[in-house]
Amino acid sequence: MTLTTTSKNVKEVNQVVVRFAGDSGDGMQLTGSRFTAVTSLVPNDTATLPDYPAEIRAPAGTLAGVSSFQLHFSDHDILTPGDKPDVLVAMNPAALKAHLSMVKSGGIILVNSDSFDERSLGKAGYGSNPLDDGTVKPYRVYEIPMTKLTLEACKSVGVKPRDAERSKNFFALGLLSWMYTRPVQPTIDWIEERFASNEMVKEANLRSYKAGYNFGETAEIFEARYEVAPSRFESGTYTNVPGNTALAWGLVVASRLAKMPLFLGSYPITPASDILHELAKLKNFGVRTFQAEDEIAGAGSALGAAYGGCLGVTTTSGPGIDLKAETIGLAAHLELPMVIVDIQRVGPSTGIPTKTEQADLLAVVHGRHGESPVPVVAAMSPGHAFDAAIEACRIAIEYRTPVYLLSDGYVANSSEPWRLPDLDALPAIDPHFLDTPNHVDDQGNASYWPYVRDPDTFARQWAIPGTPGLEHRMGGLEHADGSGNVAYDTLNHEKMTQLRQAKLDAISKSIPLLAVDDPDGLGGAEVLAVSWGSTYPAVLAGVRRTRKRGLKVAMVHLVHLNPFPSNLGEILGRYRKIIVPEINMGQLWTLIRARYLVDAESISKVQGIPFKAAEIESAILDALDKRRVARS
Amino acid sequence: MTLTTTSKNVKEVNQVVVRFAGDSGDGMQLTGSRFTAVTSLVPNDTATLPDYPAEIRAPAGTLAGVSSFQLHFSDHDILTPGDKPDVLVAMNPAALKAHLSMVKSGGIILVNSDSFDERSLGKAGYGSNPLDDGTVKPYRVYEIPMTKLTLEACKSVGVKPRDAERSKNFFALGLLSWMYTRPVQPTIDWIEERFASNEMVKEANLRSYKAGYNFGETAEIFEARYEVAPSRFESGTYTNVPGNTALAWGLVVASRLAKMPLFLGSYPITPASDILHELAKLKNFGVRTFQAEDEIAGAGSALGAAYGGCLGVTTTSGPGIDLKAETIGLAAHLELPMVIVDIQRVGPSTGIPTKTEQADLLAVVHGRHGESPVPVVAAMSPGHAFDAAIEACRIAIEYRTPVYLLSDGYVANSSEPWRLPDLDALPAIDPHFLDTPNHVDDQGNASYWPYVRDPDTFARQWAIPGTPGLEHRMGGLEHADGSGNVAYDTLNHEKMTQLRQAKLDAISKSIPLLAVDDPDGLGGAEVLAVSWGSTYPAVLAGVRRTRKRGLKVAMVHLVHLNPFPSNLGEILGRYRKIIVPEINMGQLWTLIRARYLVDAESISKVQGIPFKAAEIESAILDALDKRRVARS
Amino acid sequence: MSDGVATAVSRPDTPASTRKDWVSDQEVRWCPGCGDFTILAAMQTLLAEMGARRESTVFVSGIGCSSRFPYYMNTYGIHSIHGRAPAFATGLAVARPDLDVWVITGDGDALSIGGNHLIHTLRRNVNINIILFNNQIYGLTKGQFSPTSEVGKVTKSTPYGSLDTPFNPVSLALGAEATFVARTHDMDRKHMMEVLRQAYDHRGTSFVEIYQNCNVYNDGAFNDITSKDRRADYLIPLVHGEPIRYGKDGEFGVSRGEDGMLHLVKVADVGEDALLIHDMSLDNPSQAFELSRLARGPHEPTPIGVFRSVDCPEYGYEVARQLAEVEGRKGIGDLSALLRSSGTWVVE
Amino acid sequence: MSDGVATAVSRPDTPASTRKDWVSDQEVRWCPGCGDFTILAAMQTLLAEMGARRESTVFVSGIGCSSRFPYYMNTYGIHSIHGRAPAFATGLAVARPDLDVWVITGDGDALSIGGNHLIHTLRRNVNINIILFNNQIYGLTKGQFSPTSEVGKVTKSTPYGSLDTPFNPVSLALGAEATFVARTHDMDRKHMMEVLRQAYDHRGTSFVEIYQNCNVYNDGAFNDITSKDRRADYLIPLVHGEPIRYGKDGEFGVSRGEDGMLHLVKVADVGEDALLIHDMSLDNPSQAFELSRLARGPHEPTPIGVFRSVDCPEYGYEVARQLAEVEGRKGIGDLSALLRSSGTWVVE
Ligand SMILES: Cc1ncc(C[n+]2csc(CCOP(=O)(O)OP(=O)(O)O)c2C)c(N)n1
Ligand SMILES: Cc1ncc(C[n+]2csc(CCOP(=O)(O)OP(=O)(O)O)c2C)c(N)n1
Ligand code: SF4
Ligand code: SF4
Ligand SMILES: [Mg+2]
Ligand SMILES: [Mg+2]
Repeated sequence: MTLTTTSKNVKEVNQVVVRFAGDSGDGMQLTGSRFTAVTSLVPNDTATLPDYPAEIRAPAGTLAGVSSFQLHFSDHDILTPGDKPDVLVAMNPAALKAHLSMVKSGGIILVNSDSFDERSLGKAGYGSNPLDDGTVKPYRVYEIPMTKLTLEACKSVGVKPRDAERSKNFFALGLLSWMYTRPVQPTIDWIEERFASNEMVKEANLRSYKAGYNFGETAEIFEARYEVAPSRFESGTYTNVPGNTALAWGLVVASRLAKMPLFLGSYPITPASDILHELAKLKNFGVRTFQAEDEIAGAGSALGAAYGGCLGVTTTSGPGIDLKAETIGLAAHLELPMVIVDIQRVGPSTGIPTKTEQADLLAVVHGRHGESPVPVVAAMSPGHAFDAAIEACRIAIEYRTPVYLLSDGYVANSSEPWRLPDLDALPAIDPHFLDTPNHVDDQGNASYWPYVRDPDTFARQWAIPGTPGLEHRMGGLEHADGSGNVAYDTLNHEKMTQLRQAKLDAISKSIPLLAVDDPDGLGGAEVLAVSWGSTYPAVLAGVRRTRKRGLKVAMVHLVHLNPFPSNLGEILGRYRKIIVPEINMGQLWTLIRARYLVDAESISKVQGIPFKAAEIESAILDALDKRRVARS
Repeated sequence: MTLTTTSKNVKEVNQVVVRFAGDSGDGMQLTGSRFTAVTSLVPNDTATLPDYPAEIRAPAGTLAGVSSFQLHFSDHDILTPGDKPDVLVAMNPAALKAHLSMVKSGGIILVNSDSFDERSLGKAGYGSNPLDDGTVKPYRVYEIPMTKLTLEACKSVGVKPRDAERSKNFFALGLLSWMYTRPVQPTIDWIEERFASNEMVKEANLRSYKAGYNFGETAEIFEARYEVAPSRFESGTYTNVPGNTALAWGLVVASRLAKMPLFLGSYPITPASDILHELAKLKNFGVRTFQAEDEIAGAGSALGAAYGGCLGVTTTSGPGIDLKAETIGLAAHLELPMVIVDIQRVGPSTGIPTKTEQADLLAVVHGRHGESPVPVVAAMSPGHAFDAAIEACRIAIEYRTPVYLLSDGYVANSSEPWRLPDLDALPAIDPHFLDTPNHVDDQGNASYWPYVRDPDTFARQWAIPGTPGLEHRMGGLEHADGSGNVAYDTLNHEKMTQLRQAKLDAISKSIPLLAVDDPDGLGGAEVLAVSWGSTYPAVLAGVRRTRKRGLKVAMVHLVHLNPFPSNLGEILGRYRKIIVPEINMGQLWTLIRARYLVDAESISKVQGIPFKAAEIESAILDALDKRRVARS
Repeated sequence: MSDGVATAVSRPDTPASTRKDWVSDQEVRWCPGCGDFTILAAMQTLLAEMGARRESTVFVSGIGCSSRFPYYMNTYGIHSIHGRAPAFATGLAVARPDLDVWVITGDGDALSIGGNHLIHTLRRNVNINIILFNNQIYGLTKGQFSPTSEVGKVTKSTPYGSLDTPFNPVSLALGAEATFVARTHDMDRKHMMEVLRQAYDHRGTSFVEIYQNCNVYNDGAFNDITSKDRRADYLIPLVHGEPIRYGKDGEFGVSRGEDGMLHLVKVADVGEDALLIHDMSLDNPSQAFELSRLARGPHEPTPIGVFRSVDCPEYGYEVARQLAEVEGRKGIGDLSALLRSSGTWVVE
Repeated sequence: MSDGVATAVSRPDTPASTRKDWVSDQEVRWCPGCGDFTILAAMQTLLAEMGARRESTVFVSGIGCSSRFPYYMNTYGIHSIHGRAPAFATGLAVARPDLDVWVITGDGDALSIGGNHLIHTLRRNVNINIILFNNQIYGLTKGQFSPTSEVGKVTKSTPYGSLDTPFNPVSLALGAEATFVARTHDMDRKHMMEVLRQAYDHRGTSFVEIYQNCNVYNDGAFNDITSKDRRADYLIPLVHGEPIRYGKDGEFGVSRGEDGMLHLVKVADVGEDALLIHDMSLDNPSQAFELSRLARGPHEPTPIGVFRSVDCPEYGYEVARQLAEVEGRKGIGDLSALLRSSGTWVVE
């Protein structure tokens, strides 16, 4: 079987949003990410939104079992996975039911008509067949017997029908590849490599893929194919990785930049586990991964390794953040570097582990007993997770402090084209290990004092075990600055408390000044939108939309949540109207109000999913209206 | 030996501040609390400040080993243990060295001159004898050979000299009792009862006490005795208890008020352990105390008992607060009542366990992952710990929520005259356990839905195990309101998040409106001082001092830190200048700024000791000056 | 105010129940073929058979596939947080001795994050039945090695093989002073029910390890022991009072050798009389411990059954007894006297 | 950028040290008479004797009186947080196999809050020496009962007596797969030093329980075993390769009886040949476990010495081996290739 392409009508479009949906067992995540991969090769710009069901597989065919993957691709710079799909691929009735209402009216729906039997309809909770009863009227529906066609295609391969059926996602992939004129060879190569060890499965997948492709070509039911012209990208080498992978790579790179071996102490938890999985593969990068007995030991072992001079990292999600608090307090008190990665998910308590949220910000800023300031950095997109990881490590090492690195389920699992950085251009991180005494006592003996500080950065001079003559003791009891000896006197404690805070203030100075995106010059716009973490793409997209309407809208994005960049206060002071959209009940908003006393408005969404550009757009419009009303 | 009292010159004074100081082994805490007890009987008003050294006994005679107890007593209503002692009793050179600088100039110093030998002077770090070298010149010093006199007094008792020496604190107590004309018989009775089981020790203590008393009477070195007239107290029965005891009693009373047996799950930690010790004695009040393997199990077991219908309580200090966070998040999510008592101490990390601080406020308000609002109540004085405990239990039970009850090392260990409440007048707390179904399903079957709510309070209807027909499942996964079934849909999560917050808003309405103490009527004063927890007495004392100077100063005290009383915003809005003194870096200050956008000023002290009235006074003066400067 | 001490909820006679009465209205969501299903069925059948009461039965779990169990039982149930079920259950059981409290947990939940609560619950002997679904893997988080996974295990978090020596849950429990320790597996409903019945009857903490197949992430881990064809040669049944023997024709057995240690033997070699008679009621846990060491993992002949069952003071009962004793001695606490206990003075 | 993997710090020849070299400048702050003093002295003397290096020795502790130990050692030291020293030490030992890592802990620190880290460290066999100062009480918090206190203990938190069955630390460690388990006491410096020396020499986790007298809150808890006059009748010395016997004239011993179990016997009754020869190197921990059950507490004749010492893969070494192996196979990781490993495309 070969792939022939006729001269069928090809329409040029600027952007498309496709959503693949099916049962958890249908391989939709795989289909989606393959489609993304070849789309990146065009190259189109892409943004994705994988959506998993709860952790345990729900009964096949039910709504709870539906898994989906949304891809937005275009010929221009895009930001979000798209608000509403142009195309929905529904592998069964439950998938249709779960996602139909999201599809743009007039949008395309491709269904696997073989799966619309009575039993499956019942499982999905359909009383009658939606394909017949008018439910899908507002859409352009293509009913395709994907199961049958897949079985057909695999007939001569020799696989059992049950196994052959498993290939039907490749049929769907083939069909979509045809519809959107995606490159074909890379997928064929990929199938051949991936399934090399199982000839029959490989063959079945290949044939199904081609069958899908050819079906588009030959079946006289599609009016047109679509083409999305290559997007203009900055020149460079690109890859497409999920945020968790980029974050893991950032840690490895930071380890090299600092010449400190990476030690990861971690306990598995969704959606952070993939960082552990990723790093566990990288033993030839000198990476030690330690799957601890719990989150406390994950953090404790990382701190122990850090004490030994490693780059100590621990990864987790919300419940683990609670458990690590006491250890992080110790790290802050000892003034040892380490990085705590929090891939935020829906809380409180176990919440919804597979959905995204930004509601751990206040917990990482304030969630330790005593006065225990700890820096916080947040990743804003899958690719940025790489940079954020390096920045967190830089602060940790240079200032000898634990640093929280926040990401979330959305950044972790979605992907975007990411231009590879020039590794050689990345600045080194120097731990400045001390190997000679820094103190002379009354008797003239040289020794090491662990809390002798740089007068500007307040970073202490750091010696690690194994260094002769620099033996010293440290601990969680309050200690004297300089010597580090246990000290219970009252004024010393106040001094130490202020010093620990002063270090954060010094870090603030090391952060580049915030740049406001305001086409009308600083303070020119009528409203300022403040984003942090994964709200970035939606906020920017929403801001762009309102600008297209001719409105004056500015935007600023925060990577550093504690301390804030030193000019944040000044920036906020320039705008009368400020909105802070967050996937929480207003946590950054709370911090900003407390710090700068600005009457910002919180735009809150707590639904386990990211903002849509349209939601931000309308929030901005509302904000401007309100202002007008208030003035009149 | 009898006690005779001559007509020696007796001077009337209004108030006295006495500080007993000695080695940890010298029994200063006992001496101080006995002196307090008899002083309460006068009755004078009293306020105390015990100050322990670090947990492990330091080498005898060193500065680190000094233990002290300060008592302020007066003929009028007083608030703080006093800023500077009028009298210092120093049992050894280290005690003198540690406390001399605090004594009022011209104040009285009583030293045990026997302990000023070369060795002891050396241990205290004195190069020369301060009694001879002019160090104590500014004071009225009485050198008394207490050791010798004590040994003398005990000679015929038959105790070994080493043991007899141990009684010298009773000598000091006797002497002070004479000086301040304290009642004698109660102490004699107390000694007889307390040491009933050891005849020789009893006798030694009795004789030493009397010897001290008689020494004052007969030695011709004291110009005068002092008398402090009885203070006017509201009529009633009074006792003198440390805050931890009052808090424990409050929990027991709440348990009776709610007819829910008390279950305490706790892990020992300074300075919270005494609550466990106190409650462990009260088995005949149906109190179950469970010393758990750690703080997590302490909280977990309390939550399990609460689920079973008990009043579940867990007690701890800072490090334990970190560890309990995940469990409290579960409690908030399940909507089960429990009380988490935090006796705050100096942090971060292990910090200074025996010193006081208020720096866990932000941790209890914000220190859990996800959006997880939990009410917070704080005790303002030893006696108030009783009321605060009942209030925390009331909110927990009536609203089905965990509640943090904050106290601190100062409230926990100090004591004050406390008028016993009329127990019969305390309002009952009704858990309203459900025992009949509250839901009928489609098939007409009656069942119990755990998340059916009161429309006003948002409290859910609560059924406990053992109730036939009301079996149900709950858990930490997000669930549907009403049925409580696991629910992953996006809008439900948002609704539940809002409901959990709405419950706090409802609690806010149940809190009595805040009353401002403003002699010039609400908004009349030039400055408002906001206190919370143990800053209350110092802030009030400081405010009174400034009022005496003719300044217009208002004060408001917060018992509820989350949610705030509903009229707090309005009150704050009435004052241009607001100060918030805290034993932290400004935690309530942060919450108030964020919530009400008021430009309050933080008065921060982080020295492990409470504010002095004078510090508040000068902070208020500063604040007013600043305003004047700003205006001119 | 009255005394306020809770009294046990009265138990009206309820009609005998059937398995269906114990099935909740929630759809069971495990992967098709998961061993958890058969354990669920065994539990539901057993509770009906034993005449347990739904209203006084509570299932408490942590987090994991296995920990979803309470949702499927038509009883009181709590799906708590990872590893903490024993702590929650201890508070509940001590506060409410009238309840039957079960803890359902996994090898990660019980032995990794929850290890400390487990061993402390065991030593205290609180009246709880702890059922550990051991599938030697983290199921819910999609397949990392667990504290019972064999050395060298290749998983997502150990692509080059794990290095951690696993726990033997039976040895660990015995080292932690457990009074009831048993092992069963998900392919023999009758045996499971018998072991669970004994666990239920035991006063104090019962600890039951169930070899449970996770057919998605660790399929066949216990095949040697559970599969019909190999079972006879790998499963050593422990029957109280009976000689320990196994093999298709009982041709193998366990015997104490000259060296004083237990060995797997051919019955023909040593004679029937030399076989060890299993005694689960020995006060000294050493022999039970030794039995737990016969197999280093489920690929060697492995004892299945009740290793130890001894009668010791039950914690909740002791707590209640102490309360009653003090109350008997001092009388029901008088609040007014309590508040006056440090001495008082009266101001008129 | 270069590879960046840490290399062991080179160890220059240092001159032989004396005890004084191991004494830090901090004043020792335990109560006069506390057993901790003699342990400190034993440790300082031993390290000097063994030619250990100060710069590559690290003491890690949790919180407790005993946990102040690192402050007094003139080495690297960390006084961490309650119960977590084994976790901290694991990270350190795995990251830095060139160091000698000691954990100093108490019965509360190690067995109460830290129980889970302890048992996991033991099963992994990380190269750490864990020295547990067992005084059967919480010293630092001024006297609550601990997980090793005997039932019925009257303390501040149990005025009517404790109800919790204590752990036997040796049994627990053996149940947790420990490879080196020993017990010694604070009144015999020579024995302490000998046991600590063996712990130091052992590759993997060494677990040493030291009976330590807290003369303030639990004075005399081990008097039967430690006091000169009773020691002979209560202390059963375990000496590898020797028959186990005790008593002033060696008149008592340990022997395996007809019932297959170990018993305390009169040598005269059973004959010398019937005495059990102690073998700490048995692969099977069962006999060591059985020895740990001879005494139910320190008021019965109690074995003191090394119960078990076997050679097993050491965790940190295995981690390093796996790293080297993968690096050998794949070459030192190439960052640029890593970033390209998911496929790339180039935009000109
Ligand atoms: C505090 C915390 N840490 C980690 C997790 C993630 N988590 C959930 S279940 C689980 C382990 C599941 O393994 P197991 O207990 O063996 O249960 P199984 O799924 O195999 O039945 C983990 C690591 C969590 N929910 N909470
Ligand atoms: C998280 C935490 N919980 C509780 C404490 C209080 N605490 C300090 S040491 C200790 C127990 C000490 O007992 P042990 O470990 O036996 O040491 P010892 O003092 O007897 O040597 C406790 C409960 C703490 N510091 N941190
Ligand atoms: S992942 Fe494994 S243990 Fe979990 S439900 Fe599926 S088969 Fe069962
Ligand atoms: S309290 Fe006990 S263990 Fe602690 S230092 Fe004093 S004697 Fe030693
Ligand atoms: Mg498992
Ligand atoms: Mg101890």
